[in-house]
Amino acid sequence: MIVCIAVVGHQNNPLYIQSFTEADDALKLHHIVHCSLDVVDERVNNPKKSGPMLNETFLGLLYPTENYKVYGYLTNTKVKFILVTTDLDVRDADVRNFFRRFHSAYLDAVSNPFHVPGKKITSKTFAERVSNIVKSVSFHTTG
Amino acid sequence: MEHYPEELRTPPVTLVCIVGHQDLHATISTHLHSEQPPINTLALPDFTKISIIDKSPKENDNQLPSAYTSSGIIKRDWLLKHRTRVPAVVAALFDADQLSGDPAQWLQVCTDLENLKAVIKGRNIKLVVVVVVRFNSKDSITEDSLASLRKRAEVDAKYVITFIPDDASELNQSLNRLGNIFGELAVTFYRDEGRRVKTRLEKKSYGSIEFNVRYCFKVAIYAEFRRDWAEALRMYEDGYHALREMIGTSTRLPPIQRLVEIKMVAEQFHFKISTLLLHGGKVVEAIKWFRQHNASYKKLTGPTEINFFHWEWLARQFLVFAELLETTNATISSPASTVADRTSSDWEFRPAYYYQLAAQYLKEKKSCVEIAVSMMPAETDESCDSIVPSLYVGQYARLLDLGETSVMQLITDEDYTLFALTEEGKKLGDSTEIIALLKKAYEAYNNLKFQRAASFCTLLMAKEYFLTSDYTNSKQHFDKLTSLYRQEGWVTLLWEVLGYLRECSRKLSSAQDFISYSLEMSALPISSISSLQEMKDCGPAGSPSLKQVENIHKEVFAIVREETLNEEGENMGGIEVNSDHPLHLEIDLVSPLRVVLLTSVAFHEQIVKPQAPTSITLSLLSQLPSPVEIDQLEIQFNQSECNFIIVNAQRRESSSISHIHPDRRVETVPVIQLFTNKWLRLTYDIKSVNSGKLECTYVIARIGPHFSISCGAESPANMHDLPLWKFEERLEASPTKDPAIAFSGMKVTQVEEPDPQVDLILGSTGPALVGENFLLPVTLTSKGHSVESGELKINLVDTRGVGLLSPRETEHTSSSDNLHVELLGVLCDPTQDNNDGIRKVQQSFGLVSVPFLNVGDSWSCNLEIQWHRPKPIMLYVSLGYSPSSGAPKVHIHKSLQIEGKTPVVISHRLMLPFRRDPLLLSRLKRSPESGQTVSLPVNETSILVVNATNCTEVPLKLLSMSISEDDATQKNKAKTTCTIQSGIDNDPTLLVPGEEFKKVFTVKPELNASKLNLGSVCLRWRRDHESSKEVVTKQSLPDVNLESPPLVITLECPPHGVLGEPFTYFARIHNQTKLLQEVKFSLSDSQSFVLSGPHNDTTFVLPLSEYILSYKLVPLSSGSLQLPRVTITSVRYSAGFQPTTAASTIFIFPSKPQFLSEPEKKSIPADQAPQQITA
Amino acid sequence: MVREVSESCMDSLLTEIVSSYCNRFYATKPELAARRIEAIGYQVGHQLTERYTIERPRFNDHLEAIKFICKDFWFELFKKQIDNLKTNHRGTFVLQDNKFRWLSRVSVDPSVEISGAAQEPSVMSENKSAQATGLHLYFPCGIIRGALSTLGIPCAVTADISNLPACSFVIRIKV
Amino acid sequence: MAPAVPRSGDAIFANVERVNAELFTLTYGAIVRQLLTDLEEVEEVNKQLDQMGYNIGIRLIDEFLAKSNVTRCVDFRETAEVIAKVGFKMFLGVTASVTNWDTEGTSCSLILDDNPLVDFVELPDTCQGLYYCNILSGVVRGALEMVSMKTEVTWIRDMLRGDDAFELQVKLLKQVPEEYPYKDDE
Repeated sequence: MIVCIAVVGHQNNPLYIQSFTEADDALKLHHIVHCSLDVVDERVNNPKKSGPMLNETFLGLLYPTENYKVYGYLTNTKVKFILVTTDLDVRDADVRNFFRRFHSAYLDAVSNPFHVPGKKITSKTFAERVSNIVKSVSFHTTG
Repeated sequence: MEHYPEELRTPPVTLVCIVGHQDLHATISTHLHSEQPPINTLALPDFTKISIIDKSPKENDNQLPSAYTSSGIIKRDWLLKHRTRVPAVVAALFDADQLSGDPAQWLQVCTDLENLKAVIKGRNIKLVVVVVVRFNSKDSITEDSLASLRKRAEVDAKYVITFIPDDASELNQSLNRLGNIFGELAVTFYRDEGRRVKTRLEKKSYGSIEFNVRYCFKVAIYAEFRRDWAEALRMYEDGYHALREMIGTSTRLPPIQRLVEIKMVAEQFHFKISTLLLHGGKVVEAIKWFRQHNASYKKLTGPTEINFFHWEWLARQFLVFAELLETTNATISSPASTVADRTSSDWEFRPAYYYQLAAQYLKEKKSCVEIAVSMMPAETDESCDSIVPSLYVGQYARLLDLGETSVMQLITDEDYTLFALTEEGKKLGDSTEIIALLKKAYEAYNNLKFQRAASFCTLLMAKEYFLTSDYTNSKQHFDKLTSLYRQEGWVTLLWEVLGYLRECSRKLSSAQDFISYSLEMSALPISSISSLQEMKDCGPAGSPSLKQVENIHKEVFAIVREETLNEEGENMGGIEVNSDHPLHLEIDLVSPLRVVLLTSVAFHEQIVKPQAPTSITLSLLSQLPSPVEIDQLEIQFNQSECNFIIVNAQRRESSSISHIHPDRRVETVPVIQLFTNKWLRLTYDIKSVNSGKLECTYVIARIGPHFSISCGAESPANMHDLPLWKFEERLEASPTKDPAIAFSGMKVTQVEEPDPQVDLILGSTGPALVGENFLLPVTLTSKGHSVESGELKINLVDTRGVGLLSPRETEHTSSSDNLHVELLGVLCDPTQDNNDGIRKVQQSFGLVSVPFLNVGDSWSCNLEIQWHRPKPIMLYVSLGYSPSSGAPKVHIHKSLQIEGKTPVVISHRLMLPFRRDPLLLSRLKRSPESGQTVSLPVNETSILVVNATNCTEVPLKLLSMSISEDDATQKNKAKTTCTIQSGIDNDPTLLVPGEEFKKVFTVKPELNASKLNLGSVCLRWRRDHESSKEVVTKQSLPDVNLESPPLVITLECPPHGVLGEPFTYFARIHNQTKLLQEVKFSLSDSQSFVLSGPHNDTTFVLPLSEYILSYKLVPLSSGSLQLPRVTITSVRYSAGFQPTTAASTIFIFPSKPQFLSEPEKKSIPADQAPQQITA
Repeated sequence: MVREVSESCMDSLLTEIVSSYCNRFYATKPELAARRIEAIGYQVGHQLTERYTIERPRFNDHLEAIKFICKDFWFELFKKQIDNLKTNHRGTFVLQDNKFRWLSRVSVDPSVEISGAAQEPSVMSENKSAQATGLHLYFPCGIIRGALSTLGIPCAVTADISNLPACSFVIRIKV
Repeated sequence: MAPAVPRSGDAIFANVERVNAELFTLTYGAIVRQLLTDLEEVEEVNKQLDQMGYNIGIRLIDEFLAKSNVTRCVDFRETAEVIAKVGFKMFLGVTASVTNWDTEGTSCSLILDDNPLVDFVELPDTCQGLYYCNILSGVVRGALEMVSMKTEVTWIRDMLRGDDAFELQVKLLKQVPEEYPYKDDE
């Protein structure tokens, strides 16, 4: 299941971060997300390392922790989405699909005139929409 | 890896044994060791020692019937044994002498061999016999003696070799021979051993699964001896899997110990496998393997009282693997592989990752230990002192001392647990180890430029330090983190760190830090994250929430206000602010506390007059969660006179008022209170004293008696570039209502200098005249200001801005005469001019100090300027002074354009003598109009008329006019070429504007030079009032040509005639040449006369003589009549000429007049009657 | 089916932004008005870019991004592409639109002056239309700047209308 | 001149130049936000939005009359209908419905279920009291004034404030047909 989803801005600043788990490891998840940015940077900064999926928005698995897997997505506008899930083997397709839906939710959120470019996303509608998406997806691979 | 015994860590090395002939052992063993692959040597000095490699000692205690000790997976010392005590080959060294000759010795050899064989038989160790012979006697060994030896040793021929130590090359050969044989035999030995065990495996002829595992291990080891890695790896893996099976099945030991044993063994297997994989460069496989190893054992924590063991074990797995990865430089794995399978990310190739997890599990272990210890029974019976590691890897037993032999007795899990725990107790704390691991991870991440992961490690380290209450270190580590989290706006992470820092500073009782951190924390934009659900373990500060923030806020202000807190009074430790410990915080543009107090200061005007009041708006903003009341604000400027203080009326009593400078300006406002994110805007008038920059530097807020925050003032204009929140969604109102000030307001303004209150008057009297010393009066009158240390600057500038030298003239050195206009000096009224301090005068610049002037006084001076050429110039005069001593200077500027005019125009005319006409050839040749460059006849007296016209608007007094020879001519003429006489010196005459003055001179060139310089006219004049000084104006006359005329005609006739009365009229033709001159002459008729005499004819005039034509004339009419004109033509020069008409006019009276000579003279106009004095 | 509104809505809105900012709020401070109008454009540019770049691989370099502005982005706004793109390969790009829609309406629209005059008497009345035109351009400039900086390319954008109705936007990328 | 029948809003909308609504929506949003930061007071923002709308209204009316063949709007009732059906449609591409007529027919409500202005918009807590769409009321007021109907336009319902629709109440204050400025426009 998805335990945390985050939107991270140009200067690696969190624009939105929400965890979907019992409280006590929320902070830990923040740390995980923060550390995963290192990998994103690495992937983007030396493309040769990331080979074929050079410009793809979907960055794939960033890093495994003991009990989580962390996936990344980098929009054309240099905004990063970070996904933390406890499902240990996941089909890329599912993750891509999730990110696609999440991205469009993000779009409408930043289209709100009261959202200031580059600042935190405080929209409640966005929050609701995200939690719906998160609820709806399940990464349980069918064998 | 140092956890593992040497023999396990390094690949096994073949062991051989040499016995006898001790002297050679060193040589041999070193040689063998350097072999490739190396061979270790077990050297026995003599055959008595061979029992060492004998099975017996341990074998028989195996024989000893003991149910429990028998079972185990791997013998602890098995590997060691095979590396140190069980050789693959034994070489027996005999001396050649022992073979040949003395039978006693031969006998000895045989017995030795027998014993040896007996020993090695059990282990089927291979045997080599070496015969040592001297080089010189190497042939002494006989075939048959060797053969007999071979028989004895029961080895085939090639294993009996000779060894020749005392010859370099021979020695080498022998050594190599030996080495090869050893190598060969060793391989066979290990192969056979391996095969032996393997067959058992294949035949499944092993009692229990333990043996299965053990055999796998052995086979693998033997394979390693032979460097057959593939085989080794295969066997290890089999063994590993078999072992994994046991977990469920085996029942041999009590569960805890069983698990422990299995893990220990598994660890060894795993280590071997990963090592082999990594050294084989199969990094990906190794990682996959590790992942699976970790997965299959991770869950097997065992019962709680002992599970710390599990975590320690797990941590070790990670640590060891990390070290292995690090040592194999293959860590930089091909990117392709990383991306190819998304399941393994780059991270798993990084040792850092494993170090970090190792640390994490070690932490886990630590906490488990703590729990276990807490549950441990207080009294520890010494029973566990006798517990020791048993023969088997991962097993422990109690050593029972039964007199001569001691027995390993199996122990219960309880005993074991107790034992393990006490062992733990003996070890030093894990924290240091954890920190060490984290440090490794941190460094590894840093090298990868993974700053965030690195910071995370730092965080963990800091926390560890904190737990071990090493606050200094802890604080130092936490401090490293803040900047990153601030910069990237990770509020939650920052919150946690600050929370710790706050506690650290509390523990270290550093008020400064404690307050700063607390303030920063409470100003954090919590609202943006408080939407999140409550978070646990966010460090000492607890979950970031509005309530929490407010508590911190409260606590801080309680401290600085020195109030006693009610319940949380005690938890603020040693932090106190009071008279002994006052506290002062600085906040600048980059300070994280900028959100706590932000002050923007804007002057309403960019430029202000001195003393004139201007408004300044002071805006304060705080992000603190609850309202903040400030006792007093002190506003500081670069001009400290302007500093002022704003006092909060509510807080008058606050002692901070007391130390206010008495003559400070103090404003009082009902209350100074800042509400979260709301600008407090105060506007005040402010007067500046001094001119120049006036800038607001600091705003100091005093809160409580001994706490103050000094805040660098900011300009609204610059605040767009430095938003308070880079990432927060916050409405940021502008500091001032007025958008203009908000947009361009500055904390600095320019104060102009006060208006001058002194008149500076340049009196100008008409145009200046070239040559004169023109005096220009400058007057300054002080009204309102007294003038101190005044200074007058004078500057002459060409009206067209160009310098006063015309470009052509500038090149040759600017001596005053090619300077057009010149400032000669400044004449000050001596009565006033007390101090003559500064007085610098240059050609176009002057600087004069002005004496002190009281209000109402005035002072004046004259500028003395001289023009050398007519030219308009600009005169700039500026006065700089200070109204009162020390006060800044005030400046007044005046300028005036002055025309420089030429006073007089001088012209001249040259005339020939009267009625005497020399034939000047040049004149004939030349075209009439250019008759100006005059040529004068030599030795003839001609006349020079000079006129001077006053072309100014003022009358001028003409003092004298004279002609002086230019010093130029003075030089080049040895003796005078001509004499110039002037008429009587006339007394000064006054010339009204436009009037012309004439003066006549006679010139008589004497020497026949081609040119003659007449010198220059020199006019002395002055303006027509006594005060003005006389001026000399010079103008040089043009040169004239000289020539001696060949012929000269002189007309002679009476000055006048009377009607009807005849008179004679001569025309003398002088021939001044040494030649005979033929001359034609003709006389034109005239109506007014009847005449007698030759009309026209040709005649010859003798050299240097004259020919005279004489006529008798009778006037027929009266008045001024033209005489009949004589025309002379010189044939030689084919030049004809006539006397001038003027010369040949005569006046005829109608009747004979009566008059005196006096009036007669008068009647003649000046120009026709030259006053003439002949030398 | 993408949602649409009448173009005159958009035009009236632009005209109104300009006139209210430079006639009502910041009548005496055109530079302030300009700043605000640019800011409005910036936000629009930012948001549009977020929308128009979804489902599109990331751009490798500045040129790709600029091309995106010239083609797809411009097309979304004006149903046409930029007509001419020049660059000095040192971070300066010139995008020319031969017939810039927003100007074609604005500069001829007399009501700018009228409403202006109506709001406040005779301040900066002369060449108002020129000034209005100038201020109108801060909006598209803002849009472009917003778009590019959202793509991670900080830059400064100015407009040049020396030869109307053509309008060229000069982009200077900050290094 | 024969009173031409008003053309249907759809027909006109199909023919006018149209632009991507996102651009329009976002631009309007940006304006509102900028006004909020510059004017600080929500009330002031409402006022300015209305003013802007008014200015737009008095301009748009020409285009409206020209394109819609509406020659004279003497009757308020009819006018309201035209605005709702034709006006909104030809400019915003949405139609409003007219309801809640009072007895003397001088006041009614224009109801918008769909409003391009508010796509993506979510009012922050700090901006309660803001009439986000206030520009619309201004437009209506301005336009009507040019056809010599002095009106008062107020918001009754606002979806951004949680209502189920946008309701704009138009109250006719006075009407001066004589001053009708558009005599005959050939």
